[in-house]
Amino acid sequence: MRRASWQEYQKDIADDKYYYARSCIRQNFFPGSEKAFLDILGKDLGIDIFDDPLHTSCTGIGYHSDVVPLETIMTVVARQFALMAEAGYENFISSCITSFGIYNEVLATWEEFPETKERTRRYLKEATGRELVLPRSIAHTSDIMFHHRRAIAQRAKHRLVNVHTGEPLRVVEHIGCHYAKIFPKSGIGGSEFPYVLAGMIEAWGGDVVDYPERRHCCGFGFRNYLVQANRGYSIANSHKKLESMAPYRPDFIVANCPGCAMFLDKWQYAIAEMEGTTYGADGRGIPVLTYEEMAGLVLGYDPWELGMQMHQVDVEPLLDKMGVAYDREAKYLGRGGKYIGKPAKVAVNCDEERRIYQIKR
Amino acid sequence: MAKRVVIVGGGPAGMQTALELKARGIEPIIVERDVELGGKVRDWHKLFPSFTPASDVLDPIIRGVKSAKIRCFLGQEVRAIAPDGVTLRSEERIHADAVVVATGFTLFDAHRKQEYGYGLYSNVITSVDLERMMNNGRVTLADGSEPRRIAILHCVGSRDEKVCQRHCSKVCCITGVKQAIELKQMFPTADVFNFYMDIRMFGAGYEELYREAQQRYNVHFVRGRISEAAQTINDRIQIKAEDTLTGRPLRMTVDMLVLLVGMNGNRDNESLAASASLNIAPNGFFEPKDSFRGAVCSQREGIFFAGAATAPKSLADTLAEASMTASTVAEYLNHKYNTR
Amino acid sequence: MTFFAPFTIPFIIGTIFLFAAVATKFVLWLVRLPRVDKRLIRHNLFTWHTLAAVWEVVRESLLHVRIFKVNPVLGFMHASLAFGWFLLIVVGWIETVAYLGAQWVPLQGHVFFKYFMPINGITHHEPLFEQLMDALLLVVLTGVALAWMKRLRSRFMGMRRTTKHILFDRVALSALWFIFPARLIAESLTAALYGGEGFLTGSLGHALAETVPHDLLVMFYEPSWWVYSSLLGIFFVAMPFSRYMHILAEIPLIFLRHWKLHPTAERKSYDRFEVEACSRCGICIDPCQLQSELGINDVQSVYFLRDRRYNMLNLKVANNCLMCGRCEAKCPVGINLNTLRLNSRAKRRNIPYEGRYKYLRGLDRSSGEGRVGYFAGCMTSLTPATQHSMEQIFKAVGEDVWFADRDGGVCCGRPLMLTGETDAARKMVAYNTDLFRRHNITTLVTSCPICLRVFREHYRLDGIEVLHHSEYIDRLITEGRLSVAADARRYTYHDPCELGRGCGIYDAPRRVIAAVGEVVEPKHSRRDALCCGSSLANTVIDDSQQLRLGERMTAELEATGCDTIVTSCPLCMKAINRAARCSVEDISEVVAKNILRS
Amino acid sequence: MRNINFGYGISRPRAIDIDNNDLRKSNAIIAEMPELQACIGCGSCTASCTAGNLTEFNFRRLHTAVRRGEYKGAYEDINKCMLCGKCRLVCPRGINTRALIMLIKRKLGDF
Repeated sequence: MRRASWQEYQKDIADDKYYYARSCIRQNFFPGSEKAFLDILGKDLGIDIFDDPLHTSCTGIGYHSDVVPLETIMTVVARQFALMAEAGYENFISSCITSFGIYNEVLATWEEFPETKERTRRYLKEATGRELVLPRSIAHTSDIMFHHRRAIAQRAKHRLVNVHTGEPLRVVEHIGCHYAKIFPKSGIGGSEFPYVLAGMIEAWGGDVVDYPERRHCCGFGFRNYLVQANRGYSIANSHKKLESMAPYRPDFIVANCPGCAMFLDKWQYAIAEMEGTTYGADGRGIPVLTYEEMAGLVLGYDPWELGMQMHQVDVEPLLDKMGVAYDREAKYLGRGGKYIGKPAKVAVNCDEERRIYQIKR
Repeated sequence: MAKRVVIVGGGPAGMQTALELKARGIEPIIVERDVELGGKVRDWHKLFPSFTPASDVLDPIIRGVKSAKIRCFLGQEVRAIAPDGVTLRSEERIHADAVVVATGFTLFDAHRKQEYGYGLYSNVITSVDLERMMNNGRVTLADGSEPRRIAILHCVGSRDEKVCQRHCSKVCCITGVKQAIELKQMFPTADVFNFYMDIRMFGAGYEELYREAQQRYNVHFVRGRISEAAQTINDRIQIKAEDTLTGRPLRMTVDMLVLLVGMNGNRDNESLAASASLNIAPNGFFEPKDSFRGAVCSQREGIFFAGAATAPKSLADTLAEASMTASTVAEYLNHKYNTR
Repeated sequence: MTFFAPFTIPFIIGTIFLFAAVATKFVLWLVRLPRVDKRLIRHNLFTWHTLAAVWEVVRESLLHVRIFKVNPVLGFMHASLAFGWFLLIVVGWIETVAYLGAQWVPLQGHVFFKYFMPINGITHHEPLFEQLMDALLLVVLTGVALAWMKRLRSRFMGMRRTTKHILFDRVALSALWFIFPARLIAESLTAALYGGEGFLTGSLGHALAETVPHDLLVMFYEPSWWVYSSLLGIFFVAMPFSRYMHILAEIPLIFLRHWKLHPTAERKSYDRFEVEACSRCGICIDPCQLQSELGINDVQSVYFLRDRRYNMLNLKVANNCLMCGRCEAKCPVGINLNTLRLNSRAKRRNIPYEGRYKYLRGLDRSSGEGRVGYFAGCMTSLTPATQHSMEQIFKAVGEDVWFADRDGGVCCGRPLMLTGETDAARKMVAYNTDLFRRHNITTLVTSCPICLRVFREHYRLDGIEVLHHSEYIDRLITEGRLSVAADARRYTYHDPCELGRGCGIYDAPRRVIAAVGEVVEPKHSRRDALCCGSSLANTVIDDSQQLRLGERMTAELEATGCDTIVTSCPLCMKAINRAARCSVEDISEVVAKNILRS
Repeated sequence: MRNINFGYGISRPRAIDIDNNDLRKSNAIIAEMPELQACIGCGSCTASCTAGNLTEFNFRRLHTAVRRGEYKGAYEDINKCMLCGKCRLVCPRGINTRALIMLIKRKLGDF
C-alpha cells in the first residue's frame, strides 16, 4: 500500500492507566466528545482513566497570545504533572492539541535547558508546595483512540460505510498543527503523513481522502482568530482547505484538535454568508466530527448524546448514510425535553431570518 | 613479481585507477559489489555540460578493463580493508601491497523527504529516474501522457540538516540545468520551472549552459525551495514554495516533479572505516589525509582513495582524480620496495 | 500657331497633375502650421532672411553645394541633373522668345520647341541657342549616366551603400533615367528629317540620316516624341509621391528655415517639409555605425524618413538609432534627423500617467553651499573617479560648490526624452529647474554631456550659466585660477556625441588636455567622431552589439598609439573601459592628477 | 448575498498563484525579450537605481513578479523609473533593461 510511509513514525503509547487533562475549547463547544471519550475508554473498553477535578487549563491559548509568560505556563504544566503523580498515575493524556503541544514543548525545554526545569521546580514548590514529577508517557487522546482502534472495531455497531451503496465513506482527516508539526516524532506517522486519524478511519471501514491542502492549518492560529482585524486571514485558511477538498466530495471531516473541528464547522457557515458557497455534495455543508464522535457513532452511541446537535453543519445526512438511527424531533431538546436553541443553518439561502451583527468598527 | 593493488569499487574511479596502475606494470584487482562494472554512471543518459552520451565515456573504460584482463571480483562485497589487502563478506582474503577505496557514494533516498511524496505520488520522480526514462527512450507521466508543466527541485538530500546532509552535492545544479534543457528539447511547449536555493555553476561551460537554459530554452528559475508537494485529484502535483526574489509565497500545479537527489557518503563507509581505522568526515564521506597534497591518501599508509568516496564529484573530476590516485599508489609502492 | 499635337497630352496631364498635387500639399502643410510658426513667418517674411533663402535655394536646390563638399562626384551628378535641367528650361524659354518674340506660348510649346519649330520652318536661325541647348542636354545626360553608374556600382561614386527604393521611386527613377535619352533621340530624329546644326543632336541626326532608311526615320519620328512626352508625364505624376518630391519640397523648406522655423519634440506640420525634402540620396547610410559595424541596414535616416513619410514606421526602426548625429552632420539637405526621430518616438509612446513622479515633490538631497552648482549626473555615480576629481579641482581653486546630486539626484529628463516620453520628462525638468533656482546658483557645472544638452536646450535657466566640466576646467586654466603640470603622456581624446555634435564643444577639452600632455587625434574625430555605442537613445541593440561598437571605436582610439584615452562622458567612459587595453580617464582625472599646488 | 456584516472578509491569499494567473502578457514579454529570463537576481539594477534611491521602486522584484503573472501595481510602479539607464550599465548579464522597462510598460498599460 502506498500509504505505508504514513506509519513510519510510531511512538510508545501506554495501554492503560491514563491521567486525563481536559480541553478548554472542547468543554464549551464539544462537551459531548470529552464525555464520550471517558465513556468509551472507561465503560466500553474497561480502561482505567482518571478525570481529575483539580486540574486546570494549561493556559496555552494565553501563552500563544502573549499574555501568559513562559515561567507561568511551565509552572502550570508542572502542577498538572504533580497532580497526576499525586493521583498515582504516570501516563498523561491530553484532550487538547494545543495543550499536547505545550506539554511536549515544556518537556523538551526542560531537557534542553535544565536550568528552566530547576526554576520551575522552585516556582511550583513556592506556589503550591507540590513536587515536580515527570510523566512516563505523554499522549494525545486521539493517540489513545488510535491505540485502541482495533478493540473499537471489534465492538462496532456501525462501520464508516454507506449502507445504501456499500461503498466506504470518504473521510477527510484534519490534524491539529501542534500535534506533530512542532515535534514530528511526537505524532503517529510524523508531521507529513500523520496516521493517527487515518488509522482509525481505515480500521473502521472508511477511505481517507488525501487532498492537496491536507497539511494546511485550519487558520485558528490564536492571534489570527482572536484579533478581529486578523480574522479574515483565519477564515481564508479554512476556505483554502474547503476549496481544495471539495472536488473529492468527502462525506465528512474528522479532526483531532478542538480549534480545528470548531473552525472547519463554523467557518462553513461564515463562508456561506460571505460568498454564497456551501460545500458538500448536496450543498448542505460537510459535517465535521471529532474523533470521539466518529468512534461513538461506530460504537452505536446516540448522536444527540454525543452532542452532535451542537454542530453548525447538520449531521443527519451522514447519519442516514451510516444507517445510524436517531430521533429527528429530539435533536434540540436537552434534559427533560427542554429546547436548547439551534445554530444558524449553513445553507444560508434557505434561512429566512436576516440578522445583522452589531460589530464595532 | 608485479605488485598487487586491490581496488574496492568498479565504478569509473575504480576502473580508471586500475587501468592506469596496469599501465605502470602494477597488477590491479577490482572488487565490485554489483554483478557488472560501471557503477551509477551506467544509468546515466547524457553528461553535462556537453550532452555527451554517458556510454561514450564509460564503454571505452569498461572495454579497456576487459582487454587489459584486469581481474575483477564481481558480485563480491568487501567487509574489511587493511593496507595489506581486503576481506570479502565470504571471508575470502585478497592480499595486496596497497588498497584503493573507490566506493563512490550512495544516492540520497528521496523517500526520506516525505513532504515531496516520492513513492507516494505517481508523478514525483528523481533525477535518476528521469535519466533512466531517457535511456529507455521515452519520458512520460505515469499514465503515459506527455507532461506540459514540470518542476525540477534542486538540493533534495543536499544542504538539508533535516535529513542530516549538510554538504552540497556539487553536481545537482548543473544536472538540473541539463535535464531542464533535455525536457524542453523533448517537450518544447512545456513549461519547466527549476526551484533552487543557490545555483552553483562551478565548472567550465556550466554558467554558459545555465544562461542558455534561461534565455534560449526559456526555463523558469525560481529561487526558493519547495516546501511541500501534494497530489491533486487528477494526479498532478500541487507545490508550494516561496519565490524569495519577490518575497511572496508561490503555488502552482505541475504534471511532473523531478527531485534532484544528492550524493551521500556511501552507506558502507562507517563499517569500512572502522575496519581500517580510517576517518569519516562529518559529511559522511571518507576524510582524506589532507585536502591539498594528500587528497587521495588516507590516514593509513597503503590505503588510498579515488573518486566520490571522499566527496561529491563530477565524472570528469573522478576520472582526473583516479589518475592521481594511480600515480600516488605507484610512487608509494616504488618507494616502499626500493628503500627496503 | 496652336502648339498642339496629340503626343503632348501625357505631358500636359502630368504637368497639371503635378502642379495641383504639389500646390495642395504645400497649402495644407502651411495652413496646418502651429500658430507660433505662422507668427514667425509673418515676422520674418519681409526681412533680409528671405533674400538669404533665395540665395540658398540657388546654392542648394540647383547647385547642390553641400553635396559637392561631402562628395564631389555625387555633387556633380546632382548639380548636372538639377541645374542642367533648370537651365534647359530657362534657356529653352529664352530660345522661344528669341524666335517668336514676346508672344504667349503654351508650356508644351517651350518644351517641345524643336518639334513645333524645326530648323527648316524657321526664318532666322539662331545657332547659338541650338549649340547651347545641346551643351546643356549633354550636361544633363552626363548626370544621368552617373546616376546609372551609381545604381550599378555605388563604390564608383565613393559610397559603400546606396538606398533601396520603394515602387513609386522606381517608377519615377526609371522615367527620369530615360527622359533625357528619349529627348536626345527625338531631337536627333527631328534633326535627321528636318535638319539641325547642334553639335549633339545635329551630328547624331546627320549620322542617322545617312545610315537609316528614310522610311524608318519617318516611322519612328512621331513615336519618339510620344515616348519623350509620356516619360515626362509619368515622371510628373509619380513625382509628388516619390522621393523626387524633394526637388520641390526643399525650396519652401529653405525659406521656412530662414524664417526660423524648426522641428520640435512634438510632431507638427513643419516636419512634412523636412520629411519630403529628403532626396533619399543615401549619404546618411555610410556614416551609420549600426550599418558599418553591425550590418543593420533598414533603420538609417533615409529609411526612417521614408517609413515615416509613407506611414509605415514601426517602433523598432524608430528606436534603433544611436542618435549619435553622424548622419545629421552629413545630410546635404540639413534635415534635423534626430529631432524628427525623437518626435516620431514621442508620437508612438508618450502616454502621460497622472500619478507619475509624485515622489519628487518636496525632495532635496543636495548638500554644500555656493554660487557654483555641480550636477554630476546619474551615470557619473558609476564613474566615481570623475566625481572625486571634480571635488579635488573645486578644492584646489577654492570654489564654494553646491552639490546637487552627491547623495543621489533626480535624472535630468533627457533619457526619457530620448525614448519619446517628453511629457514625463517635463516633470523632471521642472523639478531640477526649481532645485537650481532655489539654491541661487549662477553657474551650473555638469559632468554628463547628456545632462548638459538637456540643460541647455530644454531647461529655462536664465541667469544660470550651464557648463560642461571640460569647459569649466578650461576656463579655470585660461583664467589662471588653476595651474597644471605638464606630463610626457600622449592622450587621445574621444568626442562624446552629445558633447561634440550635440553641443558643439570640441576645443575646450582639447585645450585642457594640451595643458597637460600631447593630444593625438584618432582617424575620426570632432564632427566625424565615432559613437561609443552605449547611447541611451538606442533601446534596440543588445549588449553584445553595444560591445562590438565600443570595441571597434576603441580600437581606432588605441591605434593612435596613445598612452591614455581621455573622454568626458561617463557613458563613453564605461564603453571604452570595457574594450580598452590602455588606461582610460575622464578629462577631470587627467587634470586632477596634475594640479600644481601653489 | 452578504446578509451579515462580520467586520471582516475572507483575506485573499498573498501567494503567487501560477495556475490561475494570466500568463499571456508575461509570455509575450519573454517572447519579445528572452534575455529577461537570463536575470540571476543579483539586484545590481535595484542597487544602482536612481528612482530606487528615492522611492521603494525595485526593478528586480518588479520584473520577477511580472514574469510570474503578477501585474497588479506593476504599471504604476514601473512608472517611477526615470529611464536613466544606470541599470543597463551594471547588469552582469547584459540585459537591455531600458528596453525591457519600455516593453513592460507597453504590455501592461501604454497604447
